[in-house]
Amino acid sequence: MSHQVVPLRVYYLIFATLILMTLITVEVAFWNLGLLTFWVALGIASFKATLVVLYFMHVRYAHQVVWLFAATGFVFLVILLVLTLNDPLTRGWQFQAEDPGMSIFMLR
Amino acid sequence: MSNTALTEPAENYLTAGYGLKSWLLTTDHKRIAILYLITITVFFAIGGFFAVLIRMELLTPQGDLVGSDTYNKLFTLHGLVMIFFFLVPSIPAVLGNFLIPIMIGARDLAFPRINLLSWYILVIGGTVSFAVILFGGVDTGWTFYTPYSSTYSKTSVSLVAIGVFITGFSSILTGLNFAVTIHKMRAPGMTWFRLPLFVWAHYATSLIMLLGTPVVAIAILLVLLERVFGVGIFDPALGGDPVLFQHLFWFYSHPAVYIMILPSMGVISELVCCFTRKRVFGYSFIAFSSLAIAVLGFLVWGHHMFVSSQSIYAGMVFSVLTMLVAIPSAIKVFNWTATMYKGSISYETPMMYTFGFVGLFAIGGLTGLFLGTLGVDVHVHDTYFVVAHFHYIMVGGAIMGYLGGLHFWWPKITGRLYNEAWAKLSAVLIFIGFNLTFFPQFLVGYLGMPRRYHVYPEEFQIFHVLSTAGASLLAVAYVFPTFYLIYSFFKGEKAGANPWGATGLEWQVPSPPTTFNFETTPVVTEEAYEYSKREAQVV
Amino acid sequence: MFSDFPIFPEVASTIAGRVDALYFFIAAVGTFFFTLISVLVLVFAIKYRRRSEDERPAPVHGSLQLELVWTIIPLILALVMFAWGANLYVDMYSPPGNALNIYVVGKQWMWKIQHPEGNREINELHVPIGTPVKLIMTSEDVIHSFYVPAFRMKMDVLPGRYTSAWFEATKPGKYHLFCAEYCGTKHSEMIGSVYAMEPTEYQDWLSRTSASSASMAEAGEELFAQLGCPTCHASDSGARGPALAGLYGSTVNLMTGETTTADDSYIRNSIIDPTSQITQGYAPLMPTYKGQVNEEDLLKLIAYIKSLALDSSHSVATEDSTKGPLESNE
Amino acid sequence: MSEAHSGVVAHQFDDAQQQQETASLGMWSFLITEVMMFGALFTGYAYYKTLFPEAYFEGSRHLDYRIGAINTAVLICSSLTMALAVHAAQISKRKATIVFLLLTILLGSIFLGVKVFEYSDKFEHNLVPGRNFSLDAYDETVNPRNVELFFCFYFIMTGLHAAHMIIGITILGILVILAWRHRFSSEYHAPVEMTGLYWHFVDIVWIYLFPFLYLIGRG
Repeated sequence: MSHQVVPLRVYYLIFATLILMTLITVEVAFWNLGLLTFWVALGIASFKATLVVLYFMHVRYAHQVVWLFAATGFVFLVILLVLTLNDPLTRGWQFQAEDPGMSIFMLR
Repeated sequence: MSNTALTEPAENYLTAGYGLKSWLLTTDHKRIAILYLITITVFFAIGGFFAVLIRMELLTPQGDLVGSDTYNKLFTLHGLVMIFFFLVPSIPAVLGNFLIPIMIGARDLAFPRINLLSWYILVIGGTVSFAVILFGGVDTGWTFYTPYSSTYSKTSVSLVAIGVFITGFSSILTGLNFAVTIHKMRAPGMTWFRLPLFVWAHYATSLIMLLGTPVVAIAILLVLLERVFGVGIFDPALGGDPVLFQHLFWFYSHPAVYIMILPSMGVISELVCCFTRKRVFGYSFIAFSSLAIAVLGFLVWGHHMFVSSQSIYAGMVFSVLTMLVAIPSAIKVFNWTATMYKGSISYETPMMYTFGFVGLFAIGGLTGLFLGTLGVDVHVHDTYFVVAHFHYIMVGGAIMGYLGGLHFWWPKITGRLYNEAWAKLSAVLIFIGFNLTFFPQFLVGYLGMPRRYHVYPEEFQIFHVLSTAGASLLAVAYVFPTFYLIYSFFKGEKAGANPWGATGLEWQVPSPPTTFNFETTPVVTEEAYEYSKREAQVV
Repeated sequence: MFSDFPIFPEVASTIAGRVDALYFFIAAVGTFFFTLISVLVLVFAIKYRRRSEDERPAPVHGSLQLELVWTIIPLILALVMFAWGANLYVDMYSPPGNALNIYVVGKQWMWKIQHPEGNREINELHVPIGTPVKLIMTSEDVIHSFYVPAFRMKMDVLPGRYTSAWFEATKPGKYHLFCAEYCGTKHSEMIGSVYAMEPTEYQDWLSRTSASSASMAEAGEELFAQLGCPTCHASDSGARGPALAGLYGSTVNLMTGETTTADDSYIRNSIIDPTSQITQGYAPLMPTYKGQVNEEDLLKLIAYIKSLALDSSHSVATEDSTKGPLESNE
Repeated sequence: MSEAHSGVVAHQFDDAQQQQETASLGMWSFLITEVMMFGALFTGYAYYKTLFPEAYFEGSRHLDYRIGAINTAVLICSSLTMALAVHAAQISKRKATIVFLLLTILLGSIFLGVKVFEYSDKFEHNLVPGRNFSLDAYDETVNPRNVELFFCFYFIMTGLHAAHMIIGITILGILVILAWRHRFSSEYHAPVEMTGLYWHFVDIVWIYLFPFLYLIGRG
């Protein structure tokens, strides 16, 4: 835990950014970006979350162990998401069967 | 620490209070460990009773002892009790709870009240789950596969789901407590690389408990919601996909296997060093392989789903990752073996369990390769081959480690010595009984006998007869320790602080330890397992 | 009582021998390592047993070379197993184009099987040897798993979705068929037999048992008429629904702008849940037939629509369900 | 955590600093489990979004994004007041601590009030999964069953989030009482800090929930 007192203006600055990003994310949602829409929304949300973690939750000023713990949660969440979605995203993939020797390398 | 012989203190943690209240409201990690010991022994007996009924039923192919509904409830309850209420808490909650603070030179765990709370949660979760027996049992298998569990089963799935959900929090809080304790409560000089490997193993275990348990809690909660409110989450008739449940379930339940085996590996690392009187071979490799197992263990769950209609590509990813997780386990086994090289090996009971563990775990681990290999797993998936494999890991591995550890630290816990002859006899009987029970199951599994079968084709009978014979021996052998250990608690010879001549802070405090473990905070100045520097010091 | 029991399963499909070969390879590697460890432990335990209480062996701190050796060698062996197994796995789930399609419906607690010629069986499956057989499977209730140990073949059978697997039997005989995924009370009685027979015998069997039935496609055509489908799906242009001739196996442009292949699952989905995949240029008018048709009816309709593919230039020759198994093999 | 409430150093710790660092690490461990708990739901959400994207877009269009945006703003404000409460506690400003804690409670309650309004609106329009789920007007290309799936995740995720809010508000109430009784100072304010971490975490969950639930399929 930090004994360092974060200056108030940092809090206000972060707050203003968060509100601004909320407005932007609403605005961007109405642009037709195709597949990008989702990634932009995810990017903005992650940016906001990072600000909250670093400044409101004081991780920016905290001991390394806290960094480690915060990162661990994030990394395992990504593992859960990526390896689970790995299945439905690739269900349509077909593998060539005629040439057994090469079969695992070829996509049809 | 000085090596002065310890005089017996006026009061130890066992004599610090006698009333029921002094036990039920205790925050002493050692007393809580005893509470856990009693609780999980009861759970083990119940789960074992179900196993005996299962084995008796399978003696004949016809299914004549119990009906198919009863049989299905028996294997479900056997799995549920053994996994959630015995194996997951076993070594961490009993031995870990008792030893981690002492091993790292702390007066208690970081959060003693949370520690007591997790015991109560386990008891409440257990009570709720066992209440289903009164309400007609549950027949989904411990895996709760949807849509059978969420829509079709007519048994008390909801109640047991609540029980398991509650129990999950016991595990989470234990993991939280251990992880924080190991980070923050180490005595001066107790650096990470001076920690006993038992502590490293528990650190890795608590990581899995923290990260995996919430996911299975949510998976089970979703089943409960689907069942109670009829909303479609997993049932295709309601718009969902049952395969999602399998993903969420195995995300926890595969790493849960490592919750069971990692602490056992930690115990074996201690025992090998003590009974060879040598520093462990490749300390940092064993320590990091624990962490590697914990992390890689989260990447392989899909190998339970090779025939589930998961995409072929996903199957390949999970298969190659499964191959990777085999490596750290192999590293550990080789390092233990190398530790024995040029050692001074004695054959006391804990070492007998160590030999047993290495043999059985090797078989269990190597047969895992068949299951991680895509082409072969298609054939052996959901057969007795799988049953045999995970019993080799979870009974042959985890319980051998648990019993070995219990025998090793029993003099520390109770201050008394048990009868060595009886203990050796039961160790040998457990080893023989275990192999007789489960080795035939590999054969009948490759023949194609599916698991969870109440009646089966006649040509498989001989394997089941062998298995049941082994199980009878195993059941008797498991009862022995209950008697001689309890006897020793009252009548056993006084043990002294360090009956094995072992290193480690826990052997430098009196047996049984005092309530706050150390009179003054110890300062650690040497590596773990410095047996060569130590005088022959059996106290 | 135990005079006659097997210790190794029968090898009765083209894939079975390949699975066994990999099995023996892993078993050999496993046995080697198990023996190595056991012998070392036993030798050390005896050779270095404690001879006096004062013994203090010299510490050995470890050896990086040794650690690398026993990390890298097992890793290489494990990766060999992976590659070998993955190769096998792909072949196990990629049916050859000329496979004979047989339809399987699992329900608590029986297997209902239908041949393209219309012959139906319960808990029995008759197949010719020397012909690849593709099973197209679905479940009416919970998850089941179609398992024939002698063929080393297993696939889960899911409700609401088609899964498929294939095998080519090589040896005539009667083999076990098991449900391998726990499915409730009588899970262990959801068993049956697979009869692999010479192709001529299989033809005999087909004609012997086809007393009642029209072929699946014919039954599907009848059902198609009964349900009133031709009202919209007539072949003339200007019909309200898309024409179905040549549909199977073709690429469909959806209203959403996506494209999809008209396979079994697509057709099933279009009947049960018509609005989910509307073809471009058509209005979402079709009502759902959920509840009016069961899984078996669905399979008949699919067989009929498949048979229509033959008439069209779009047709994919490999998916040919109306030919007999012998013809398709030639 | 709970061990630190008494304001004295508990027997297992050497000093106040060790106690504080331990409490902080305990809270972070707890937050990791929370991440995984919500993570499992996000995984389920993403899994079905992969399989049925159009149905998800349809479902999302049945939610009022303006309400979601207002609630997001309310929650961000409450995070600010929470941060200010921690700040005030760090520099021993008792009155400011109490005021900011009360403001946080107020903003949290506004959030929940809006949520109650939103839920009852869904009940009225038969958008609650279960027996009576029906869509009155929708894009005909999607399966209503899959839209129902979207609403399942909508209710479970926002419901679990709201449950966390209620727990948070309760704890904040206790903190107000403790602060009233002069229990916190610049030396000892761990409970305020720990609650702050929890509150900000709940805020982060909503930061993700908002675009995922309210803003997809609008472009």
